[in-house]
Amino acid sequence: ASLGFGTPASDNEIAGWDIDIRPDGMGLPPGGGTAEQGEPLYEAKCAMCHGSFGEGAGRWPVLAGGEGSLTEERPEKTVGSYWPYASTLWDYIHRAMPYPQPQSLSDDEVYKITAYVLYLNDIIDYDFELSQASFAEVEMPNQDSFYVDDRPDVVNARCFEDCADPAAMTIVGTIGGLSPTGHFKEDSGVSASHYGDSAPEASTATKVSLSEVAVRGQGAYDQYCAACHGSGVAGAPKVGDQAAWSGRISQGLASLVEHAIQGYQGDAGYMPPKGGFTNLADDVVADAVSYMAESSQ
Amino acid sequence: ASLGFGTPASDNEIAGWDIDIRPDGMGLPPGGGTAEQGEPLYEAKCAMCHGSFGEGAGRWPVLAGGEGSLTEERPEKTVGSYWPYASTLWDYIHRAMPYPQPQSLSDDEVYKITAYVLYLNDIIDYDFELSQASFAEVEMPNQDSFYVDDRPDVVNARCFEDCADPAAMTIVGTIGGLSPTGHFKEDSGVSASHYGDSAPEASTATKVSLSEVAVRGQGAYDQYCAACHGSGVAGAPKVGDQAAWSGRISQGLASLVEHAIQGYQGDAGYMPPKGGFTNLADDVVADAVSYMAESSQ
Amino acid sequence: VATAAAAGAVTPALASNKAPNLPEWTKTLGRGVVARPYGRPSDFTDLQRRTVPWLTASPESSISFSPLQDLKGIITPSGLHFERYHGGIPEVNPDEYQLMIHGLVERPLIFTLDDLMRMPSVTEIRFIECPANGGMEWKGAQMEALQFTHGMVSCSEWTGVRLSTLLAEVGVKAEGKWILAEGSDAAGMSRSIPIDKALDDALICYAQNGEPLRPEQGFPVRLMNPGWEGNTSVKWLRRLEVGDQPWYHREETSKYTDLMPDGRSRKFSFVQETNSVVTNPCPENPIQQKGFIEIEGLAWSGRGTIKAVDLSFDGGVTWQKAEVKGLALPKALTRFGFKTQWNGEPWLIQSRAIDETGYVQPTLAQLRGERGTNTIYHKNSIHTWNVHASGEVTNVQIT
Amino acid sequence: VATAAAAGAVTPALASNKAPNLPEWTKTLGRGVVARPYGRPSDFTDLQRRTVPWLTASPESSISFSPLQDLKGIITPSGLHFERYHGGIPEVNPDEYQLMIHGLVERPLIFTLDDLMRMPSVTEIRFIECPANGGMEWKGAQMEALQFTHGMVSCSEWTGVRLSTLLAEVGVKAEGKWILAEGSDAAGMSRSIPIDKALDDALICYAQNGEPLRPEQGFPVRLMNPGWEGNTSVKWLRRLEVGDQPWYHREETSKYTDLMPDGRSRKFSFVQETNSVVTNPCPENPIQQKGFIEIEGLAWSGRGTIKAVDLSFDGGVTWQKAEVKGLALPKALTRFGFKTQWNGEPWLIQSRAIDETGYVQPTLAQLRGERGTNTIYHKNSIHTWNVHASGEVTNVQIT
Ligand code: HEC
Ligand code: HEC
Ligand SMILES: [Ca+2]
Ligand SMILES: [Ca+2]
Ligand SMILES: [Ca+2]
Ligand SMILES: [Ca+2]
Ligand SMILES: [Ca+2]
Ligand SMILES: [Ca+2]
Ligand SMILES: [Co+2]
Ligand SMILES: [Co+2]
Repeated sequence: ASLGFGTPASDNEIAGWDIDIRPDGMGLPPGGGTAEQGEPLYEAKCAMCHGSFGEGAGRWPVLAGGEGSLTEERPEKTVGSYWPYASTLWDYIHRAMPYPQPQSLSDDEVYKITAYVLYLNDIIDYDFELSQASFAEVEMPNQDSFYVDDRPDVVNARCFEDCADPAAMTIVGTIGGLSPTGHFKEDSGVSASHYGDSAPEASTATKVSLSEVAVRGQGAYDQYCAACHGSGVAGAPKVGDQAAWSGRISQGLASLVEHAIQGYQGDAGYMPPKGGFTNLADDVVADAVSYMAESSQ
Repeated sequence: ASLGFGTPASDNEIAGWDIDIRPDGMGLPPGGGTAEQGEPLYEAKCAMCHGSFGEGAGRWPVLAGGEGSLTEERPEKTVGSYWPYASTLWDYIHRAMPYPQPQSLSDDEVYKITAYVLYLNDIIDYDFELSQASFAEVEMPNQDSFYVDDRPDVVNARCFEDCADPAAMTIVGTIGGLSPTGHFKEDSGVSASHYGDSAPEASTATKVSLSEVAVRGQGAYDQYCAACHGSGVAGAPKVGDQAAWSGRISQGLASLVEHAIQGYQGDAGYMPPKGGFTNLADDVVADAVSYMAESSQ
Repeated sequence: VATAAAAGAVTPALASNKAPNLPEWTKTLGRGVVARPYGRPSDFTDLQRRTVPWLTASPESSISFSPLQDLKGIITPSGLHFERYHGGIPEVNPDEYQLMIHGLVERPLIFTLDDLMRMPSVTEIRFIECPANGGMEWKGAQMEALQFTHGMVSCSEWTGVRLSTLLAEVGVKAEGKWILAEGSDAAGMSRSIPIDKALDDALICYAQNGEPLRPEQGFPVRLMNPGWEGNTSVKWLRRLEVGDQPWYHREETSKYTDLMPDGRSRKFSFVQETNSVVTNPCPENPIQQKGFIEIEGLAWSGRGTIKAVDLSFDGGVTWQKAEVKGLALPKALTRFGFKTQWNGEPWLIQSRAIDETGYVQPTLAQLRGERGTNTIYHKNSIHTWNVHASGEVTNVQIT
Repeated sequence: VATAAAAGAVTPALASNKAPNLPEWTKTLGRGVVARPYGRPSDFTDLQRRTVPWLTASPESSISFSPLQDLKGIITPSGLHFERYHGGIPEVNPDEYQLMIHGLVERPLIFTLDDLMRMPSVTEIRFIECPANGGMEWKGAQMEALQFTHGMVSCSEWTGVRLSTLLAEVGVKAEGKWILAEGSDAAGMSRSIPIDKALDDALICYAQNGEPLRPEQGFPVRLMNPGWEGNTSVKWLRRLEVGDQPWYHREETSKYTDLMPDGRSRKFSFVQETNSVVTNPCPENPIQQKGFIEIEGLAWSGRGTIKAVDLSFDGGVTWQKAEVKGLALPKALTRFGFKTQWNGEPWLIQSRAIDETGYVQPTLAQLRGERGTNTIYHKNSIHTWNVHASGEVTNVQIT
């Protein structure tokens, strides 16, 4: 039944792209590592977003905790409380993390960091050597809680008369403040394609004396830089910390901007090019640097 | 059966928009005029495109001639040779001409110019007064040659075998040079959305020494200005005519450009704003002026 | 499976983005949501409408063609709908938009855009075709590309209110037999429409492919006469006058009438008869490899639904039935296909469409025999592509 | 009927472009053809996708919503298709594009874009919906606009090659029961697809609404699993691996599983069950005038064709049958309408869709009763709009 399209995929070509890992261990490469080895890697590459204990910085995902919460009012679904297989963690960290530098980790690094995230979830010990061979020993607490879709689970009737009791109906409206409505209210001053800038997450307090450029840079800072420079993880100079910034500012803005765009290895830590968000335009990064510098004087 | 939408159209509102004319004279306004009165108007407003005798300048439409050509190899369909009703001419000149200034003519002007075009087609005399009353007297030569669509006129059979004689088939390809093909030949250098710039109509020969701006202006000149300034109709200074241009050029380019954009009444004739093409951007007009001036030095 | 680039190490530029390499775009974040609140095609593509400047004296009264050679399915993206103007694209302010209906009616009315959009709506997928489509080929093959031989047809999902619904609002008097439709463009485009069409399937449209009409297609409101010559579907519609007879305006006398060999002319030749063309292969899509090929093409009929399409590979000597693919809707583009092998043999490939009335698309010889070569419009004859041994495809006529 | 402006005389600015005045755009030529070789909407319109930034930590992994309140018919313009990324939009070079199929197959193969486009093609109008559509409303009404309550669904005409055709090329081994589909985006998006779906109606798509896929929808190639949660229709598809069991990747364990009140979770909950919503009136389209109104809305089912839609004006006490308008295609948005009068009375308006399997869209109480409020995905319950005496419309829930 072959139409004759396509060219044979060589073993080498397949090997380069075949990155997936399965619960039965298929796909796991040689190598290995412990949580202990993973800790400094996690601190340097993950903690700025996911928190040193996997608790999640800001709105970035929480990776640990939540055991026993799945039947509660606000369940916390984490690697430990929810994920059925440890292979998923290896696969996902390897394919998609760190978020701005996917597929940048070596296999050993993935073993180590995976071990550390499992350790943060009390699933393995600090010195347990995670490897092809030992992977099968890892047991995930929630593994047996998944069942295959059994919908339709609800049967409604096509009733036409007296289908509900009007006296028993309670009409509940929306919770004010959360809803994006600006775009259909004239002159609301809300920009048309974005809403909720006033929503849950508060941004770093703005100094009154910021330049126009710095004001323009605040949005990018909040979005792309605050994960590290808001908390100071991984050696990042924290915004507002005048001591950490004065020496840097005295180098001149041009040099700061260059470092931010090109990345550099400093004494305190490593700054990845554009903080890893290499899709950002240079001038967006430059504006954000102005914001950070002016806010730290 | 009314849904209740719409608001009543007042007589005044209808009168403003109800511009159509029918063969039975419905819609013809009061007023009138002769070909004699129409001649100067036609020369000033129409001849640059349609030619002084209705012969058509360049590729602009031909308005007169072609009698008896309808059964020939290359029929010429004009007002005289083809149009069934004179009312169509009044209606069309009034609604759509002059091309760049539609609906700018007064009713009397339309009567006069219509009379003149009919006169150019030997349909009425030079001093025939065209008016509401006399319109019915005008007879169009081709009036009785139209019949209502009687298709399907051709019946093909859904034959599957031996449907044509292979021996009797002649395969005729395209006539080279006319066909736009550049866009699907790599590196043909043909701009993607326009073809045939090398086609039938030759543009004014380019002086070797033109400035960059002038070169840029040539396209707009060919398209929008050449109708008048290529032939010199209606008092337009002809491109290449150094005598007609030297005085103008000495005023300075800025003044030429201003006149071209704003329009002005000169000694030799009237230059409408942007030659009537008010949809053109100012800098397009300015470029064309440079081209004209540099080509006339 | 390891890319060992430690943070900070310089990754050497990849030889290519193909396997076994991981492509660049896998290793960096792309742009986020609403980077483009209203999207546009990939910069790697360049489908576009194209024109032939020497066809007309001025681009404001001219035509551009849809790139049929690159389109799939039956919907023409709105940005690629063919264009036809007689005085350029008016920039109509929808807040000042008015549709006036008057003449032989009980209640002359003016409708705002809001009025129209609040009335009962209808949505239909229908083609629009310029009756001059293919008209450059009456005397001989001229155009070396499908875009130019057949690109004056496009197909969209149109939404609007039935003209009959509007006519019920104003109350047409018994003497009302024709309707003048008039545009608000610089050409004041005007056509006389028989009342039967107006009461049948004519639509007053305000949306195309789900969104407001594009300016090129008459924003904010156009008339749509399904299956009829495109020119009757007056764009930027401002006025409908009901009358007892046609107006015989310039676009239904000087133009859009069909000159016959005897010197007489057809008038009110509204319907776009059954037509079809092969889109793969075609001059823009030569055959690049021997072996399997799916011949594809488009068929359409202004009289209704396409019922069948046949294919000939030998210039019309023998024919085989093609498959109608996907939706076959009345007065809509309809895609057909035929799976076969090409082994380098020359083909004279033709398609022949049959519609629900049983009408069979005619040959060029039949059409010329009846109508001569000076009729400009309504050239719906079977088209021939010459597939050369090289796979190259050229436009030919068989006489 | 005379506008007496002699050439050269200054025409005074018009009070307005409305009758009896001739509008400005009637008196000057507009732009000519190919002013825009690829068109775009009128500057007077501003339909757009919109996002809610606080929903996600980063716009590169976020969602934007289609403006359902402004759309007509069933086709979503490609520029307004909802967006969902997990690592932003990759800029894939189509010349370097490759689709690898390997695993439990006889012949692992790599296909170029050209290969795929030369294979037998299929075109179908189908919706894509994010299973999180409406998910913000499990615990209570949150969103004050239709665009945000239901805008994670769009509908397009998709063209591509059946996955079954590709699988025939590689030859699936008997043990092959699942297929891992993997994207080339920064998220390396991956989902396990059962072989039955792959052999049924899954498509490998390269065109949307007639033209190449938009970057936002996976240019140059995506998987399309009609009727299934959008996330399974992997975009920027680079690899398909055939295996004997599912992969349980992050997007089918951590995400896109449905937590039930007993702490257990549904997995592989692929199908998007029957859903519907009223689009007129809605918060963005309040009722502006008493009198005639056509209630309109959209219905869809991942299990097949919409057979009927009912409407309630009293919060579900009594129901009436609405009309299915235009095309009712399997796994496609389907428009319904209901013509009535509004005289200022408050309405609690609801729609209830029924699909070809007989499934009746459930109430919110039924869904919550079975699934609790922590399940995030697959909230397809009957939706309520509260129409106030002023004509204003707000989002409410009836408990
Ligand atoms: C700049 C921020 C950032 C950094 C740095 C980062 N992540 Fe993430 N992480 C994210 C985002 C955003 C997501 C969710 C992506 C999505 O929506 O698909 C995520 C998701 C995850 C998840 C899945 C969470 C869930 O519940 O499904 C894991 C596990 C994870 N990251 C681990 C890591 C590890 C390990 C590292 C370091 C090697 C890392 N991340 C670095 C932002 C980050
Ligand atoms: C700048 C060029 C230009 C000027 C000036 C101009 N026209 Fe035209 N005329 C055209 C074009 C272009 C068309 C064809 C428009 C179309 O394609 O619909 C046309 C069409 C016509 C036609 C219809 C021809 C046919 O065969 O259908 C008539 C009659 C006509 N013009 C008369 C006039 C008169 C009378 C004037 C002056 C009052 C005038 N024109 C001024 C360009 C011009
Ligand atoms: Ca694998
Ligand atoms: Ca009238
Ligand atoms: Ca790796
Ligand atoms: Ca041909
Ligand atoms: Ca007048
Ligand atoms: Ca609700
Ligand atoms: Co005709
Ligand atoms: Co699900």
